[in-house]
Amino acid sequence: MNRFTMQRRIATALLLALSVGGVLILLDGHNPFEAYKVLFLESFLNYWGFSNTLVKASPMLLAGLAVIIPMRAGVFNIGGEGQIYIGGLFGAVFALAIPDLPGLLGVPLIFIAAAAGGAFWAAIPAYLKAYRGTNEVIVTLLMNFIAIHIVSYAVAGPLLAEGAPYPYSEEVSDAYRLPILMPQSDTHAGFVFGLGMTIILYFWLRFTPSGFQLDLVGRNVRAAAYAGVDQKKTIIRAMLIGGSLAGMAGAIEVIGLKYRLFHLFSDGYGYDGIVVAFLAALNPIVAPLTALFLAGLSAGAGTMQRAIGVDSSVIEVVEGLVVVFVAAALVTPRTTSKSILKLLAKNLRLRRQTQRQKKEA
Amino acid sequence: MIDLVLLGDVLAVTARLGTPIAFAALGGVIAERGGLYNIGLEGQILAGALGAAAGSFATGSAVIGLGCGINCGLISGLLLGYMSIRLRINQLVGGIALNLLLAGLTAFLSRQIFGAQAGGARVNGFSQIDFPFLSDLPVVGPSLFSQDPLFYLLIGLAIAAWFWLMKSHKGLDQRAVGENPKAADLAGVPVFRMQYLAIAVSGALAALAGVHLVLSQVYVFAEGMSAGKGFIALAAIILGRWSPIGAICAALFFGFCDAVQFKLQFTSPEIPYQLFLILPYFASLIALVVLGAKASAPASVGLPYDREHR
Amino acid sequence: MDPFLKVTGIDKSFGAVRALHNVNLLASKGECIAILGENGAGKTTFASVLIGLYQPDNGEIKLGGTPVSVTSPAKVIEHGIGMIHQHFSLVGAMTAEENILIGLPSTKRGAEARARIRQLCSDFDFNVDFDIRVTEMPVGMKQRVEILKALFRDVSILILDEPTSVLAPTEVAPFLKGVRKLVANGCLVFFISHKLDEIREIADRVMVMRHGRVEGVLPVATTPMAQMSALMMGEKPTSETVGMAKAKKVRNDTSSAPDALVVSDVCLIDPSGAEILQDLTLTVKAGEILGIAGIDGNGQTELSEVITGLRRQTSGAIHLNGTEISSASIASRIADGIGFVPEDRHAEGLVLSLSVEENMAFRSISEDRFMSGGLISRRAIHEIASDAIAAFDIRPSDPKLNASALSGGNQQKVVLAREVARACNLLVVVQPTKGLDIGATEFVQNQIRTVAQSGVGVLYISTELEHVLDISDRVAVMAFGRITGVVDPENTTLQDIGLLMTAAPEEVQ
Amino acid sequence: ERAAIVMPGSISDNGWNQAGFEGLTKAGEALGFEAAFSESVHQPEQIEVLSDYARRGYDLVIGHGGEFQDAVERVAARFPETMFMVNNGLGTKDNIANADFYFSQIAYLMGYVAGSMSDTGTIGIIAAQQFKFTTDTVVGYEAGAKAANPDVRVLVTWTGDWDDITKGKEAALNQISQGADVLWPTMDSATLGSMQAVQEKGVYGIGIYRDAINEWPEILQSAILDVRGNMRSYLELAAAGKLEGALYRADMGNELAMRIGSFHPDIPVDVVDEVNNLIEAMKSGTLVVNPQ
Ligand SMILES: Nc1ncnc2c1ncn2[C@@H]1O[C@H](COP(=O)(O)OP(=O)(O)OP(=O)(O)O)[C@@H](O)[C@H]1O
Ligand SMILES: Nc1ncnc2c1ncn2[C@@H]1O[C@H](COP(=O)(O)OP(=O)(O)OP(=O)(O)O)[C@@H](O)[C@H]1O
Ligand SMILES: [Mg+2]
Ligand SMILES: [Mg+2]
Repeated sequence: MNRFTMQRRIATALLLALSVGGVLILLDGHNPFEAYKVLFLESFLNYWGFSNTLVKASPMLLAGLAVIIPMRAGVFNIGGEGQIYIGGLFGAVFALAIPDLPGLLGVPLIFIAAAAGGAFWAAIPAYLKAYRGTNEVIVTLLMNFIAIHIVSYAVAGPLLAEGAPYPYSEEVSDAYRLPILMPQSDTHAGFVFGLGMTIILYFWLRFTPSGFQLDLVGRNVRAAAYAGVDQKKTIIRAMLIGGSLAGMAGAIEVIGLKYRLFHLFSDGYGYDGIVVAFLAALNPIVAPLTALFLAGLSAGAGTMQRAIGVDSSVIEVVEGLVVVFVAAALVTPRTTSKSILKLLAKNLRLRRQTQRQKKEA
Repeated sequence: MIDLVLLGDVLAVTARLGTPIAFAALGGVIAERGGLYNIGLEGQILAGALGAAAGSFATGSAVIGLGCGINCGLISGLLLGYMSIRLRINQLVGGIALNLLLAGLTAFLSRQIFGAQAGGARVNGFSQIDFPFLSDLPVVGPSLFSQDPLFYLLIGLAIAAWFWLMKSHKGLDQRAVGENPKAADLAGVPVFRMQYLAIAVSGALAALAGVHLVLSQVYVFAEGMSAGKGFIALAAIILGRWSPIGAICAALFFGFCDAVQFKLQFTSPEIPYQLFLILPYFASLIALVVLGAKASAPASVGLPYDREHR
Repeated sequence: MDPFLKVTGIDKSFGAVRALHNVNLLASKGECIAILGENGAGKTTFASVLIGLYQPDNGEIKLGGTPVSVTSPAKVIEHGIGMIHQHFSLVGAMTAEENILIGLPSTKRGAEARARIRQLCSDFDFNVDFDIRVTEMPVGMKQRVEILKALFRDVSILILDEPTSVLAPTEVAPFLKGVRKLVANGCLVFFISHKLDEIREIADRVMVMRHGRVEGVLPVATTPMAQMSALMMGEKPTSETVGMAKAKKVRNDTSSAPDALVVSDVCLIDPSGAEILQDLTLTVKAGEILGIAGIDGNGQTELSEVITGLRRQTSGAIHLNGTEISSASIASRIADGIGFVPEDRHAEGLVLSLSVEENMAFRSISEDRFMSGGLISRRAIHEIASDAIAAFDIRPSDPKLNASALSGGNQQKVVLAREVARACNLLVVVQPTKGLDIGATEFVQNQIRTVAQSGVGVLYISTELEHVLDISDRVAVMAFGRITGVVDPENTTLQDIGLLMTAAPEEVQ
Repeated sequence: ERAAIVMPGSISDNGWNQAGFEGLTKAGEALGFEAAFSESVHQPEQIEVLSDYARRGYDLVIGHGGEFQDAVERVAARFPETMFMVNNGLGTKDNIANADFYFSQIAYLMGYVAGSMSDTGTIGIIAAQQFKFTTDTVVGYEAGAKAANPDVRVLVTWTGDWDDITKGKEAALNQISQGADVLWPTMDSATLGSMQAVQEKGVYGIGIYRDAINEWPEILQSAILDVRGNMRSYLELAAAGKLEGALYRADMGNELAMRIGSFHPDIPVDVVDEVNNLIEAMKSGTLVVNPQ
């Protein structure tokens, strides 16, 4: 599959998605062109839009990596969402409990605490999977719900800020807040951190024996065993890494964006991570791109409502369509369009033949 | 005696809360046994719910609502099938995107059909069927013999699905497709047709969950009314070890825990309520560990089949 | 008279690889056509087109004079075409019976069907366990199920893709007899094999393929073997290659060499309580090739796994060069220089979704030759793999290609190339020549001999008795998890070995 | 003048969000505002959405719910020219106004009605999540019920979900099976489910946000938290340029924003009179309900 056809295919797919969505926007009483102008301009091409995209892309990227690494070891981590929550909780508790360290010391420690939280939450399904053969999909999924309720309890109970109108914790101290990269916006350093992680993980998978062997386990367990790789340890290692990544995404939401621990502070980023991971074909180095795509789509879609007034339900449809069609464009080896073209050509030839025969007759 | 009444009550609630999850889980089992993930259950529940509400709203007939709901599920299933089978989109991405799409589409359509007062438009639904004498039995009476027709449909479908998968010839073919599509293909099983059939039926079953919500439980459509049941159903599939009966038991177990957690909230108001909300998830987890659900998924589930790839 | 099957102008490409190039063939009922060709010549691809698995880019297939559309196996099966696949197409989670019944019309799946399956089984003298799932079966039994599956469907065209590659010698003869009976009853049989003697025994005509083209379709009876080989290999005069190989065969005198491998009193009891290995004792000297002969499923596979660490013995000890490794991990045994060619290349020998070069390296990625500066050197992997590809004549020769795209024989060569290069103390090979063409088989045997001559002990496990006798310095015969005898291959008869192979457990001391 | 409202849930939830949406659009029409809204805005997007409206030049940006308090404070600091408002928030700044309800006060009245009308001596309240608005409501409800009947038992259920209708229904059925015969569901969409249970089981309900007896004849009385009216009152100020960074708290004295609905015909006259007396006492300050 060469690059040109791939680009063309993505473009075709986007066009298709947008025209189907356009009809709905039209039904909703708005001008689709105007709406789409906003969608693109305000996700990547304008300062504020791009900043919004980056803010969203950062947890999505880390959550994506948190799916990719375990998946490369054959473990399906649906638990990114729960790991984000527990990571955020651990990070916030640390930040609130020890509020007066210098930032250069405190922030890394908060990250470590959050990573430990996420890893702890991932260790349970990992252990069950490795040593008891329990299906990790269901364990991680169930643990997401549990984690959300735990944070809900924590911020409504022991961590509740003095006089808060809604369940949230006290603010973390100024020293712990991630630096803002784009002035006047909320673009914190989270995405850059994610990029760093991406590069480290990419090189780890590709250029170190332990990374390479992790990948082996995911591709063929028996062959990995034959190569002397301990499947159990690998599973645990992969999940711990995945959990840490998701946990750090939680910390970034707390000390980068909200400065407090909130009830429901992650908006399904753990699940977005699944889309990010698979759109990137489980290649870490591609994940920043797919995370940016998904985040941009979501940021741009939001502005369609604010700038034009498109109904949010229509926006969801457009988002779903774009994801479907882009996913299709990325994987389909033989496009439907190609076979349709073939059919058309055949028909044309046939018709010309029959016409010629008629003329001759 | 009081405890028996309480138990009977809990069981009745179990059946009500568990039925939609069970429908969706059954749908998931059918799809996964044919080698396809159906992560779109959540969206398909909504599609079924909207179809049922719209059908019943327009005609005043619950049966027509049922038909409309099932059809919406069939269509959404085929859509997912086209994405997974033909386009070979990653089935998880496709399913998640379908959920997004259907959440939006059902909200949009419901605002068009019912107007802004979406939640308000009540529709006709099914009323419960009381079996004479049987429904008066203590404990099991209200839960087994005093339910709405869809509950009995669920039981019937579960048995039918079990028979189809485990006893019928075509069911063997379908399981073969889920395990090793190439082997099935080479043995003459029409793999793609089988998969389209499985995913369409799966969508219809998930839609029945939505139909149950609307026509047997609350008689209105509300945006996002699936409220995560499709995801719980995914867990029930695994807990039920990919067996139709097992999945339904798992779903009902989940409903049971939910029913119990409501009861427990009253007896111990001093305990944080989140602890009770966690209970169904926690209990399922424990059940999974205790039962040692080692059974693994159909070997080829989630892998798009490409004939010429080897 | 129109021929029964007429194939014209079939082309098939996979990306840049032209697997079939203008293939034409006429065949009639009651005929057995062998297909001969090097690894990667396109034999399996041709069969896959006939069966409807691959869509040809061009060409036409006529059956009884009418063109048939071979767009899916289901449609082809309706025309009465069946196939036994080179790589099993079985559902692991199902039993033999279920596997045989998949896809059949309901009318053919009743109780009589079950009786017929068992009848067929005894007709062919096949030992098949109907109670276990396919995953639990030894390879040979899987092969028998695969065969039964095709035979059970009354077919008018039957394609056999290397059906005997893991059958025990005792099973081959009845199987060939059964196939001949089918031919006599009017069935058209395609017989893909690398074994010239089998071809000679069973085929009427042989279709020789090379690089995707048909080089000729010749009557078997009047064509000398050398001519077939010559066609198959192109210019290369094969008799010379074969002769060279034979000439090379020198016995190693290893009587004074140190012991490379000592297996003493090893028992293996599986979870169900069955004794798979019973007090098994053997010694391989450095530089010696010890052959293990035996009928498939008598514990050979498990023996190889115990030695290489994939399984842990219940009791007994294993020493490598005098050091006990009985409970060493697989990784440490790999580091100790034990090379291992496992029986099933798809299940464990290869990672099909990785490239050929990565497959050449994955078993010992942290070895110095693949690393530089503490990191994996992709360049080193590429170079080492390219060299091995050239040495083993692996085709297509692109090291970046996925292993799954290679033909079966070429995949086997990848595994061999890797393990032969790795083994510096002991090489354990199981069915090493499975699916290799004649040239490649000779080449591999030579490689193994070279390894042995460099002082490595070799344990050569195979069900192909002739190969075992041909290559080994000593031959141990296994039956029921024990060594029933150790013989000198020069001075022993096939009958003797046959007796040892079937020795009842109580007869063994 | 341009005003925008940012809501945490769907505008068709029959509850808090729908009330906010309608409040702004209706008032906007009447007062000549250009009104914009964003629905279903979740935690991580709050800052983005609020600042986007401010940047687009909206004069008044409303965060609809206490969960917006923090985000509004962040954004308001960045846009000193824009006026912000939090519905149900806490605390004010120069350009942050706060519109709040005296929840426990009206809840007290509801509790009083419920307590008086219960035959079984058991009443219930169903809420989604614990935080200031809901806990105030529960406490006021309990106090009112005790005032009517010191022996009353008040069941409290937390469903954890504002919109899950089935859960709302199950929670209500559950309370009914525990003997409750007057129920007050205070969620959004999920309220619908609870009211169906009330209807099916033939017990009484209490309404919230609007005069719910119009939709459900089983409603004894409704706590009309008229977000519309409340917003109308402060939007009028905004239109006149008089909106300040102050707390605009609606209590029973502000009928436009907070009042009770119609009495169910079953309610005896003495209870009606007593409720009216309580209201007067609240207005005059002789009855102070806690938490304030
Ligand atoms: N490789 C493929 N990937 C996805 N879908 C396919 C593929 N091949 C065929 N299909 C489609 O799947 C459907 C069922 O195909 P199947 O092979 O099971 O039956 P068929 O009899 O060959 O179909 P048809 O009648 O269209 O020739 C058909 O619509 C077919 O076009
Ligand atoms: N599905 C496929 N994808 C890519 N390449 C393929 C595919 N099938 C076959 N090929 C290529 O086509 C050529 C012919 O392969 P084929 O399997 O037909 O060989 P063969 O004659 O059966 O060899 P062997 O004796 O080793 O089994 C090989 O080069 C192989 O790599
Ligand atoms: Mg082949
Ligand atoms: Mg071969």
